[in-house]
Amino acid sequence: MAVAVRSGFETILERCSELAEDVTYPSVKRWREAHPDGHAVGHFQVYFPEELIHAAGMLPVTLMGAGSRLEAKQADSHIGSFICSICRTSLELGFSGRVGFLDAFYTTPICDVARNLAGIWGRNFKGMTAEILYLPQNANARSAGQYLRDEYARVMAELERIAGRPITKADLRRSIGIYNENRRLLRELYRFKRETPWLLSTTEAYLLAKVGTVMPREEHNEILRGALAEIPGRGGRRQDRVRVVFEGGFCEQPPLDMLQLIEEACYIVDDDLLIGMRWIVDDVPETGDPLQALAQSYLEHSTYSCVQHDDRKPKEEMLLRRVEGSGAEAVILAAAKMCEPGLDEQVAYQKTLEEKKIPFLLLDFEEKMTAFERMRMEVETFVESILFD
Amino acid sequence: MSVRQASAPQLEDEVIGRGRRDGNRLFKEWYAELDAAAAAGAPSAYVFVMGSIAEILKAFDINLVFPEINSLQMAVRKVSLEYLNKAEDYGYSTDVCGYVKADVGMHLGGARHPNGRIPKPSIVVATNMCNTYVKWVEIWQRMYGCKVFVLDIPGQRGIGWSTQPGSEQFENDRRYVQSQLEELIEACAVVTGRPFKLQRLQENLAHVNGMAAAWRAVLELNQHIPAPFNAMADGLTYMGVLSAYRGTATGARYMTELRQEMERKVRLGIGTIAEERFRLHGVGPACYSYFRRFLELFQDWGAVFVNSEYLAYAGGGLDLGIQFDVERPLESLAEQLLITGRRSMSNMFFSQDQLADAVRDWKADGIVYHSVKSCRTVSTGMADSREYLTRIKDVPSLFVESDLVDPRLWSEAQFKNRIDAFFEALGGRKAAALVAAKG
Amino acid sequence: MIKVVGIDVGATYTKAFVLDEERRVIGRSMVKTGFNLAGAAERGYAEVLASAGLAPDEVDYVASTGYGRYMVPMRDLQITELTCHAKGAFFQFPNTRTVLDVGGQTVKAIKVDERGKVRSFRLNDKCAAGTGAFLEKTARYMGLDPAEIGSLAIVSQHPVTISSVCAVFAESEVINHLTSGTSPEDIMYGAVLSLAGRAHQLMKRVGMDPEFTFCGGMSRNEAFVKAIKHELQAPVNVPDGDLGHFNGALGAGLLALDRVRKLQAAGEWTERSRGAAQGVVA
Amino acid sequence: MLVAGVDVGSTQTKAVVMDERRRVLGRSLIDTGGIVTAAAENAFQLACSDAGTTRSDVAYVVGTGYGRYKVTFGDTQVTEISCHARGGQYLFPRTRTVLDIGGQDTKAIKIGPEGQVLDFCMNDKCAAGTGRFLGAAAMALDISLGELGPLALVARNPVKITTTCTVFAETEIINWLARGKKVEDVLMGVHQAIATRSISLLRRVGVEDELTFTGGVTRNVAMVKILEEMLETHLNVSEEAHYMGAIGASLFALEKAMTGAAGAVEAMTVGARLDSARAAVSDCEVCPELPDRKFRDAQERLIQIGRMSEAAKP
Repeated sequence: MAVAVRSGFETILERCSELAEDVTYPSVKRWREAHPDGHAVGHFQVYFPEELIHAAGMLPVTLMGAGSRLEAKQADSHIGSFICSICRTSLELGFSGRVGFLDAFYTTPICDVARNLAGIWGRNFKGMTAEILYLPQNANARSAGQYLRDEYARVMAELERIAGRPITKADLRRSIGIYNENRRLLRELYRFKRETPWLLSTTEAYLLAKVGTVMPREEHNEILRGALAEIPGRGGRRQDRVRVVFEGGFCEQPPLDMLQLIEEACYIVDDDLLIGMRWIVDDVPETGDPLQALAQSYLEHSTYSCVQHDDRKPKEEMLLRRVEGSGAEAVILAAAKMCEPGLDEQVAYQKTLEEKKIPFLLLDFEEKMTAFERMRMEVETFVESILFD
Repeated sequence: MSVRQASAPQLEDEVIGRGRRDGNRLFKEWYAELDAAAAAGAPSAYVFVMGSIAEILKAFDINLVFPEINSLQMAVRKVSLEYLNKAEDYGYSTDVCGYVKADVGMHLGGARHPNGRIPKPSIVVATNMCNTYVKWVEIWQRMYGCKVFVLDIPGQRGIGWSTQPGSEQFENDRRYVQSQLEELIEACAVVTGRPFKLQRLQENLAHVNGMAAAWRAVLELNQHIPAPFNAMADGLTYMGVLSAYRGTATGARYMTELRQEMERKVRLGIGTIAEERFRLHGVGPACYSYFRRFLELFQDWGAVFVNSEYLAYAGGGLDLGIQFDVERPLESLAEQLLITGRRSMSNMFFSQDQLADAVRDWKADGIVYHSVKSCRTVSTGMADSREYLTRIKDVPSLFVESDLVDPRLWSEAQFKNRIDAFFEALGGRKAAALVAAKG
Repeated sequence: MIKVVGIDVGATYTKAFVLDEERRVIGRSMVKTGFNLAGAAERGYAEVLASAGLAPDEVDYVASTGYGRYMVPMRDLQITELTCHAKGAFFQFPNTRTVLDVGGQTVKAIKVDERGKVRSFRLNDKCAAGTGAFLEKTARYMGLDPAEIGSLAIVSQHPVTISSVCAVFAESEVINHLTSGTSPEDIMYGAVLSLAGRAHQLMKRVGMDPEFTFCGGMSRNEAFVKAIKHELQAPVNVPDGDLGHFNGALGAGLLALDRVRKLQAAGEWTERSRGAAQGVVA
Repeated sequence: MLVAGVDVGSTQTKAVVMDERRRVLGRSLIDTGGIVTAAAENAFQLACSDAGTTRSDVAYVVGTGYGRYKVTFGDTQVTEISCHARGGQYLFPRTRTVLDIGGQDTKAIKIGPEGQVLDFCMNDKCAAGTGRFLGAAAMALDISLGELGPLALVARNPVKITTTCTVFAETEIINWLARGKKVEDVLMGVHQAIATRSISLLRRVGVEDELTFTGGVTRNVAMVKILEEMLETHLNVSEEAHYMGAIGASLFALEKAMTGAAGAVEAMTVGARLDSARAAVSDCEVCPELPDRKFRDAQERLIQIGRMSEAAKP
């Protein structure tokens, strides 16, 4: 049997899916081997200023649970039965020793569960710094910028301690530059999804982006550049599918099967998957006080999420903008089981979409789900209700 | 108003039972005031038991509405389910906090509460002590377009990280909180159209000082055997007054008199139950939809809750006996918000040690962990903290799960089974200890 | 004369209808599904053709639905049961605006517009307490045949309240009622009422409007129909005889006809195109 | 002297008759069915005749299990948790951890050298992952409970059962089979699902050797094997495992009958004696059920008690 000739894109994608979905973190292990004196610092969803970690020459790693690839055997006995899955499997990553390569783990106060996670982490995994980066909950406070800058300075000092070296302004600016490019490349990726969704599926875009959470951004930028160069030349023709925005306040990640079954019937032309990587929407100034610049960008030049309260960004209006901006005709609203912020927001979104007469579908999911018959039926019905006439 | 005019029939010993009597009356009066405010359309603020900032709001004579207490009241009045259903029909998931849903259900029904009408909010003030507060206020913002103020109180960053006033880190956070308080004052002035009177703030702070000192004493009096009050049952009345009358002369006087009552009970050796066999420390709230049953399941075994973490958190941190420096009001308020706030929202970093001390000081035989679906703030790390405490400190404990307002999550058979088994075990322990003591 | 088949491969039964272009039912079949879905589809298809006295090549279009819709080899198109139930219910009762379908494993509430098109829909949450299985469990537990549920519960005078969230825990509740001398019919109807209550909530969540049409396996349970009417405090359309049961197959058949008409209108309707279409999906 | 323990479970009722030398003389096992009180009666009756005695010769009866309060002829009740602990220690004296997989709940119990309960955990709000799960599987596959274990053991690549609802387990099983999975692989998946949940309960109390496995599921060879593999330890399994609760109950009955300084049992009956004092709870506004009068009387009574104890002081 003849071996199919595989395009450069497929090769890149294959590598990404191997690294991004493997809960043994091979890419991080490889990095540690290559950097015997190196340090890795983990952080929980949604946003973390990785530039700080990167500038200290350390490897930032995002912990976002383990989906159905890891059973929360030990974590379950440390956590009540009403807690979201991503919190369980993230803890299980710790209990099972899979993330022993971390020198520190940071959470942010995105919800009550994430806040408490730091305490549970610290109590169980001694010898690993477990801290909370207290991102401001009052983004509208006059002093929020100053406060956040101070908080970044505090975290930076702790990171310097772990790295055993100071972080200079030059280091920070360099890292900011690299992350700026990363954000530019991701915006490019999303442009393809928006303009030629038949050339780049969301599952593919998701994997291309996600792999960046387990490797240095320099490497990730290369991967993205390589992929972006290949996309225009890919085959595939435009099909008669519904253009949807896939919105889910994704802290907990939807299973790949879920993305795929949606894509069998729809084009996902925009979404808030891995929104933390794209939280800052334009370049962070590479001049002036870098900490100030990062703090300002977080507050002033950022997208929206159900885990941030900001009077300047009413979320339902932001969603409508996302729908218009991507030329979507419908919305799929997802929320993770037990996710308070996500489920609360879902209602507000729902009401606005009803008002605006934009068709939408509600989906509840759990990262660890493995049976999709029911969800497939819901999505197909939704599409049929739009197409059948 | 005077606390002396008693409503309920007098006891032969009129000091004893006064706390309950006056507490009930004050509570009714408070809801009556809210009903009047609703009728008059007077300025009202929605606030939360953890960090109500009553000191400032009351300086503007704004009526305080405590949505948490409203929801709790729906539960004890056994009507929460209909409100929950309303909210769920509206679109809220079964997994969303029941306090939020009961409240939403009430507002969808025209803000009519079984205890009376609830005024619409002119301003809502939330802290980040519970992140769900922040989602909750967004709901009213959409419903009423009211002014929303999220007072951000940075919590403890890590284990053994607690900073004290004077340290650079603490002062950074304090400045941040203080400048927000200044913005809050401006917001209140705009909303009410009234000027800010520093003196009023100082008076309120002074009242809180009195209240806190007395309340702390009351809690410590419960270290006596038999305990003069049940932290889960009576405690709830006291907590209601702590919140609703925080920063008022009435509240301060109530607490002082409550202290006298408890001192008298201790002197006379009066407990809350004929025979106090077991002393328990409660973690997490009760199941208010079946409140009486919940308490009875323990009382049937001669068990008394001598202390409860909930009193600390939902009591606005007054159990620490905080004392404001009225000479530097805002600075001092910011300080105390950080100190009390962190004790609540950052407890996952130290709860196990705090609990171990409380069990020792209040001579508790065991801990009852009640994990509630609604409140992930209290429940997330409970199992872990319990696991640690049983393993390291060998404190007997019971772990039960249900909810504080959602009756659908309560199963009496399940509860009774676990509770009975727990006491059978505790009984065994005590008996063994007795035998050992006899030698 | 165009003839189409609508085949509904459900968890327990596989139901099929043959319709002619006048939307007349000219053949029907019902076989047990079992584990081999494709096999069930084959059998159902063969039987329905036989009952209509048709040879395979006389069928112009086949639409499949139900959870085995992808396992129907001879299908031209697969459609979800929600769309089909909406279509079927609307066809039987043209003023239908809200469809309730209660089956063994799922409960579906569907809101349709004035053209029978699905506007919004909701399925029960992942707990059996809200499905027909809940009733069967309760019946089995009291040593009753699930088939008796309706006739038994209908005579209940003082139904009890069953509040348990879990179908299995409901059993301990049932024990308590039995031992405290409650009659089986009152317990059974209590269970029926609790299920009807959950179904009603689901309907509210799609923003229900009258008329209401009730189909699916449970629509043949007189007690449940009574309970739903009581819950809604409104009249409820219920298909006659086993039509409620065949509603999915009917809807699939009707949608198949629409499809054929569309293709004809577009001038794309030829035996070849059909064969090709089949080739595409099969 | 003879005593008895009657364990009324959600599916089966077991009774045991024991003599003062802690020897089991008779036992019985019947389906609980609809009328629980009757089931208790019959089981007790059968155990008596099995022991060749009559119920009048039985000095003391302890009821346990979900229907323990339906053992109307019983002298007192003890929860199955305490009973399984006692029973486990009776059959395997070095037991420190007991795992009981029952019809509608699973229990992990940590016990002391005398079989006293130190800590315990049970499954939460729904019956997911309990023995009932196996029943559902057997029903879905239409094979007997006894065949489940042996069949599962031949599995090569078990599937992953994720549903949390016992009733939906049936659907998921059918789905897997429809997708062409082997019966044994699906069954193994079911077993593993139950084992995993049980172990997370065990971890809550901390697994300490020796570990004794009780309840009807102990007869399932596959379950025992899987648990031992996952826990990497040996499981004590007894022929009597099914009667563990009833045996424990009869041991309590024995203690009670020979009322020595059995403080444990003393404390256990506290509940009954305190019911009268219940009204004495000083109640609060949030609890509208207690009228002021009743409250006042209660307070007065408490004041009397207080006075007495004060007077008693030297």
